[in-house]
Amino acid sequence: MSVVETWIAAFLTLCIFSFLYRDNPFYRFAEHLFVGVAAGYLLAVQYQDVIVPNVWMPLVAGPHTPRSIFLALIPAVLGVLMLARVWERMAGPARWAIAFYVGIYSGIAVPGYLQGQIFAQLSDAVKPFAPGWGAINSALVLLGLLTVLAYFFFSAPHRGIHGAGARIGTWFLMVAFGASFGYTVMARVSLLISRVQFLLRDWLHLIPTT
Amino acid sequence: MGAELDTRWFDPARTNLLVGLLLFLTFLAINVLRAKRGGSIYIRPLAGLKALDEAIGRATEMGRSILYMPGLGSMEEVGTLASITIVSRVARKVADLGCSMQVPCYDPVVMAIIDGVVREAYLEAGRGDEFKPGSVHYVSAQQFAYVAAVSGIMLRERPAANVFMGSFYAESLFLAETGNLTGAIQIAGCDKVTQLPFFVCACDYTLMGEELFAASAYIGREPIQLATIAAQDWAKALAAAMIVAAIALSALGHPELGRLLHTS
Amino acid sequence: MRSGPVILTFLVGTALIALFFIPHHKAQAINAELLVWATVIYAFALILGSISLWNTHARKIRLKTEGWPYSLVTLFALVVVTALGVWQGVGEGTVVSRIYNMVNSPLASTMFALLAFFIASAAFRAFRARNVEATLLLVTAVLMMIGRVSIGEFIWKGFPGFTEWLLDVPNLAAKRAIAIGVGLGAVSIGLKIILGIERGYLGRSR
Amino acid sequence: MSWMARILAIDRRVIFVLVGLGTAIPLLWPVNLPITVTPRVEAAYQTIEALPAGSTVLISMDYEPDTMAELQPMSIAVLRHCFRRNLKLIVITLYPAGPGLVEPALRLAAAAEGKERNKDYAFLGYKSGFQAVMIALGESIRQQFPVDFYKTPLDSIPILRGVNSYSKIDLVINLTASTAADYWIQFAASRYHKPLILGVTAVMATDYYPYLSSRQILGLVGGMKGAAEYEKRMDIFGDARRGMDAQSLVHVIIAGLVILGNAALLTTRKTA
Repeated sequence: MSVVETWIAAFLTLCIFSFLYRDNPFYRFAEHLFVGVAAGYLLAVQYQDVIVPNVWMPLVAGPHTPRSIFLALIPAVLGVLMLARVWERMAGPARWAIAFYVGIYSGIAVPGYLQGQIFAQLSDAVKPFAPGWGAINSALVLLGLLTVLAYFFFSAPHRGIHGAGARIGTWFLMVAFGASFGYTVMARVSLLISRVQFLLRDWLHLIPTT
Repeated sequence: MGAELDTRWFDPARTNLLVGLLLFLTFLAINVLRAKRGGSIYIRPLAGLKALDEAIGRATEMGRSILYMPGLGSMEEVGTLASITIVSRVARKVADLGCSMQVPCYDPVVMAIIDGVVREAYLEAGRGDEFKPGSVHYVSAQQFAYVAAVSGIMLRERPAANVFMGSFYAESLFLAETGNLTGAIQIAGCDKVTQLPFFVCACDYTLMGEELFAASAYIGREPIQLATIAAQDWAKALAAAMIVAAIALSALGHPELGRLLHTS
Repeated sequence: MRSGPVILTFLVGTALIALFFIPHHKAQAINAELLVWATVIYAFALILGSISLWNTHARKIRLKTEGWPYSLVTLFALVVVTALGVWQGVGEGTVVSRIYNMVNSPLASTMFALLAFFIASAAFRAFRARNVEATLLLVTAVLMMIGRVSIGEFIWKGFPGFTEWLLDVPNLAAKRAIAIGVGLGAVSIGLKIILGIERGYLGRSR
Repeated sequence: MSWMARILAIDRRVIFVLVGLGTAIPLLWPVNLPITVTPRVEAAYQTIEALPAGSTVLISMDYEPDTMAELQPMSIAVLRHCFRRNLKLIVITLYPAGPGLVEPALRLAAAAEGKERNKDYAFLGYKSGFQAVMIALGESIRQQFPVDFYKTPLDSIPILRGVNSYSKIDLVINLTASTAADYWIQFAASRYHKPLILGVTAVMATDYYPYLSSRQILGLVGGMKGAAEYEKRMDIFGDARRGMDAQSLVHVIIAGLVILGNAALLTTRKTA
């Protein structure tokens, strides 16, 4: 990065760090600039990567065949219906575009989660117990799995055996959350280290490059 | 060399998934019929949703608004679909009490959907004119630009309650910790396991994983919706039983059941 | 008027579920085409979203609500970056990609870095041994934190191994159970929407 | 308010200052906390150490700025080790934003070990296609990379003369934060039977332990801690060891705060 770019990046970095003290004009400026540039960037990306190849080319500029025009027209019409929501009375027709969109992603989700979440975890969970001492760990994993499932049971109150199982389940949950929390600290601190290195080395040249 | 064009009308490797789907549909059908015939369906209380009711009431008394964040998932994330079903019930409660709700959105399609949902809720509650256009608004489809803007809203507009419902990622801690600073009551529901520890630590109530999906049925209390939760429980019991059976059988030298669950 | 869209959701949803099970190349071609259509709708929705963003900030400026000058920054950036991006593109070497690397990258990575501070303040406030569950949470988190840095290894040789055990046994068990539950919840909500049991997304809470 | 109660109600900005100092101080004035080299990192080190001088190594650095903190110091340490062993390096990246990181890392490592571009290493730059590139390298490197990152044709680069596919490569090293690792295992190791070393982020490392025990990979460097161990093994003091000092300090600060908070809670509960 050139010197000017480094100074701009350093200024914006400090604007965000100032949020730790409290909400202030520098943070507010950086926030509003961030939202504006991000919105413009994403809009331009969608225009270049989606609108031009899938709407502009087949319908206007590019080579047309009746089939390509028809295939490009349907999504374009649904898209325009979505866009028409700008005017309140067009909220009704826009429901067709919403229904199509929700239908697509519900239809993807049902088999997708069935395979990727349910069956993938089940086929992992049914692996035979590890030999020797490992069997204790396998038993603990099974116990944890069953008790956490018991905790998530909706149609039975947490009472009696089911209640005891659910209680053990919460202990497994808490240990799992504690482990996951502690495990994440290093990744977050790494990000802070690289920002502080950017300020101390690239901007202020206080740390030698290795 | 042209790749071999697949002309099969069914992928046999996915038979087990089809069986699973049909089983679930059967559980769903049985329970929905049970509900239609007036069978009462018990569902254990969810503390987070009781707190949500109270939070809406308190916000109304204090004349302050509710901040509802539908998550940073696009429609590919089912947590987002769950959040939409939840906000449709929350909006109705908010409209009934004449409270105000702001919904900053990450995904533009979700914004269009929720805008329609909230507008409709106010109409149904007979307060069509009280709906503030722009209360459901797009902020940014970039993760941390969204976080920067919503943190600003939390600190400057001081909503009485922050409601996080949907798929959240690394930003969950940023939003929940900033919200905690403002003293607002915070209720979260998230399906992303890695983010649950942060919501549990920084929010007053947290709906964990599957509880996010059950929430919309809870708030609405419609019998048919509760029936779908019962269907989920039946499937869960079946899954637990199959795991135990498969492990026991494979220990006795018959790993077939386990292999049935294998997916390509 | 309302039942039309619900039927469309049913047809499209069922089609997508069926296409999951049909490897036939013509079927997969339809599948791919439908997904392209969804991305086109998203693109138009993003334009709608950007108009919503414009209105939010234009309203602040018009009504001179507190902090309206900042909204000028957002609208200016939005117009400039959109115009440049549409005109010149956003790839490597374009003006927009330089702006993005100079503005959004440092802002995003610094926002991300703030999490290191928030994880500390959240830990200090939330990790209080009020009951058995809270104690388990904080003890595990502290052991995991210490075990993953060189100091932990210095205190006890077996610390890294123990932290891996925490991930391989209790964490795995709970994660797996939650994943199964989420999977069931997802399938349930997907089917409810496709079958028309759940119509909240069309603005009908009943 | 008793001393203990004041701790419980501490302003979070005091905690922020502590975390900020805990990060900045070790970066400016290294504390050089003790680091023990774990077997997985030692295995990676020995694999490179065992290569005879002049062997050719293919290094694919598939990561982007967001995981730079963990992987950039690791790359520099591994590159310096290869240079110190007088190995011939062919470096590529499968990520569009890769060159922006790989190129400076190569320049730093080469300068530190007195090595020259084209004589000791060649940087072929970025090529899209992910798995397709990995497979194609089995047939012909030139077909995938007709020219190097600096637009010089491969044939005029000394160390690439006679090297046109995996057959001439003695070791593959993949430094990545993504699923590229899985594909390198599948293609380089399983299909073309090339020895493979992995360098990944801390979050991913545990997922690849099984591949090490099954010898599909010969060494595994995980996260900033792994990179710090590699630096210690190389006897150099890079960003990883500075970073690990900061990590240790901040982790101890957070753990200490939690313990302090609970100590305060216990005493106030007793007196209350």
